[in-house]
Amino acid sequence: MSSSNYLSISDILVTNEKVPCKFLLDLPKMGFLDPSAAENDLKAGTNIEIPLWLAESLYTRRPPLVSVDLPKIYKETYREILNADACTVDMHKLGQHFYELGCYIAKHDIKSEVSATLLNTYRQRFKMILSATVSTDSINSVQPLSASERERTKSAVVTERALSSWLKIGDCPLTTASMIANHRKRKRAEMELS
Amino acid sequence: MDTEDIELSEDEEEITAETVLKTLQNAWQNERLSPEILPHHNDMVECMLGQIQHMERNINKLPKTDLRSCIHKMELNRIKYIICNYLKTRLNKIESYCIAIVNEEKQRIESGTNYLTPSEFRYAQEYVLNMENHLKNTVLDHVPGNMQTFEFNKMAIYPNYQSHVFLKANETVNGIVLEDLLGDQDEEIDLEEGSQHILQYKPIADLVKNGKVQLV
Amino acid sequence: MFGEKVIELLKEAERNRETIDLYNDEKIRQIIQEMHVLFKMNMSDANATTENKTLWTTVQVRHSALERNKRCLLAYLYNRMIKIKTLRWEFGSVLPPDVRELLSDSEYDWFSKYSTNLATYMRSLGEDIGYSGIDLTENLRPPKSLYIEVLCITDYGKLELEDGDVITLKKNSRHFLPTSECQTLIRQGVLKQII
Amino acid sequence: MDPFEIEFIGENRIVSIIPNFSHDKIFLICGEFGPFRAGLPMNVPLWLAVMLKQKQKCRMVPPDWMDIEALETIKEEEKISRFFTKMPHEHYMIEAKLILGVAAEDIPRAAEIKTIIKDIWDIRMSKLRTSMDALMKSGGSYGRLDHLTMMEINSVKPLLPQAMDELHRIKMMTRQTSSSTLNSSTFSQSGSSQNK
Repeated sequence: MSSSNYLSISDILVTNEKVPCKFLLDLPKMGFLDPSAAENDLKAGTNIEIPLWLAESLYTRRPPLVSVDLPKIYKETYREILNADACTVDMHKLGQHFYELGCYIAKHDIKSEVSATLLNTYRQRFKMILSATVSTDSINSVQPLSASERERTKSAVVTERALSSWLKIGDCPLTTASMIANHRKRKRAEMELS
Repeated sequence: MDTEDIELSEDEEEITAETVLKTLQNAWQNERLSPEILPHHNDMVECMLGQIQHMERNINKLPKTDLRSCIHKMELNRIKYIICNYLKTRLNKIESYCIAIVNEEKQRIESGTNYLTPSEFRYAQEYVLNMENHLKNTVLDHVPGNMQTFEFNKMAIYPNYQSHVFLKANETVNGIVLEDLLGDQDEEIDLEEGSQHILQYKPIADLVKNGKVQLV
Repeated sequence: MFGEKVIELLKEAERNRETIDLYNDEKIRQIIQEMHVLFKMNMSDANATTENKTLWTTVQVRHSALERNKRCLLAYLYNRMIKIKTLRWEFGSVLPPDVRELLSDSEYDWFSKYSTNLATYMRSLGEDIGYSGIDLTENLRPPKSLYIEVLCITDYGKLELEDGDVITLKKNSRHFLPTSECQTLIRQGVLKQII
Repeated sequence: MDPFEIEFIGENRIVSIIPNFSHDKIFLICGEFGPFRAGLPMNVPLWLAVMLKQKQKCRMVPPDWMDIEALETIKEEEKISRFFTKMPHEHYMIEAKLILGVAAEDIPRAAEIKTIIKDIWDIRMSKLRTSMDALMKSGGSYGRLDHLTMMEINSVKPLLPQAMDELHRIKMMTRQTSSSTLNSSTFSQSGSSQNK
């Protein structure tokens, strides 16, 4: 989970996720936001999914233009599943940005239970990731991970490998710089294709 | 190496050089492990560079195959590694947090508590300027009128003071307050000499700067 | 209309984190063009708000979209800047032509300025004590031994060592060299350390 | 930091060698060492010891702690104790790896010693994983880690501190007290600046 600064690409992608909204007022000339409507204006009462950044901008108007509903992974049914055993959930399919989006969406939960579910899920799945990094086979056996979980696992595996190669090798080898190596690799691949 | 040089380093510089090296190494370690940029240790870097220069001249007087020459060269390589890595780590932070660092540094310079060396500060200012120009040339000058400003406030990236770090206490420090976000029961802990902890950087930032703890 | 194009651009950048892609001049132009369209719509609707107050909200929504596009464009450029910085540290101040052509002119200009600023900084190191500067792109790994064995990956040509010896680096030739003098060539992929 | 950097730090540790040559004191920046007297034990930094050994200029003196009985005791204690026990020193694993790597013939029963040290390391590493999970469960914002060595601490980076950072971020952002958890710089939503 990277920081949510203005220039962060991952935060931009998180805030691009769609959330269900209900329009509370008419919005002239914005009919195109609803693919199923043919009218020019967007009518009060319309329920559609829009990107989070737009939803937030409409929600913070005074008075708010929309009410934001929770995406299904944060709703009661899923909260129960997650609280019972979060490790059984396919985050790749259901919550590519589960924690990050959850942080933004929590305030729209009237019961304010999302926060606890996020923390609980994080802790349960932390253990799963922890044991997955010890051996490479177990990474494939766990339920698919969310984007940030995959990042975390990847870097933990890098640490694990660095340590085990340190234990084996005496020398501290120098290698080709990574951008240089990757650009060569890409060039070779491109040449093979053409 | 001629005896005169040895006498000199023994009487006047030897003890200090050793201490300076140790301090520089700790500074390097802290710089590597702390989220924010720390006050510079330019005097120590320069002292070590002086030592290296002095030593290199002497090594050149020795036959190439002399055992001492190998040993000294190896030690110099070790010190050069620390210096390069230390300075590079600082440059990386300066680049990542350039806008925030330049702003904060301007205030620190006024109060005489600057963290950057003059060269680092020049580098940081030039870096921000180049970044601003590049973004203006490519995008900002071409977008609609009221969108063209380079918004320093939005563009500034800050180090994460809330990130968790590992530390070893060099001396006992009591009463570090750990904020409790969920309840309102803040916790207070003591750092006994030699003990090790993982906790947020923010409450111990000053202890890193005054040497009471070492990041590990 | 509401920033889909710019998101494609960022997704592409997110997928290729290890290399830098060709600067997408065409797409950037299209996005900026779209921003001008949105802006014009807003200007005319803003003038009409005196008759139709509800239009004011629409203006604000479009404004949010404009701000969002600006943020995305800046993030795209900024993240490329970071990669270009890495190019300077890895390839040095002269880029190979096939890498150079991935950058826009303005980016190449930024690269040169970055390079100059870095060189000025490195030259200033130790100048008070008569030092001629330090090259921070060297001494990258904790030193282990003074000499290492290396294998030459490409036909490089002659290399003059500090002690005046000249050696020829030919593909597949093996050499025993001072670590400090072959670090850069290893980083550039000319030599490979044999362990 | 990568393991080789921690090793670099550990290499400053002083160890004993028996040189096979004689030489006056050497004045290094990190201190003075010698005089070297062939056959007489003396102290040098670990990096220098390794270098001399590689040049076949010395024998290594086994460190006091590299002793089968002592290590067996440590291993048993480590197994029984819920906590991490105190190791012979901060860089035991680095010293073991380097000395047993270049000078196994100088250490009596080197192979057995290597095995025991590896056992101790493994026990501690698996304990470390259990403690990480426990730390996260207990709140995940603070932990005391006495007696862990720098190399061991390094092995949980960036996973553990990052996870703690992320728990903190979730707590911060979902705090109910603050009505606007959204940092204004995160979103682009300043419609009010229009037509100023």
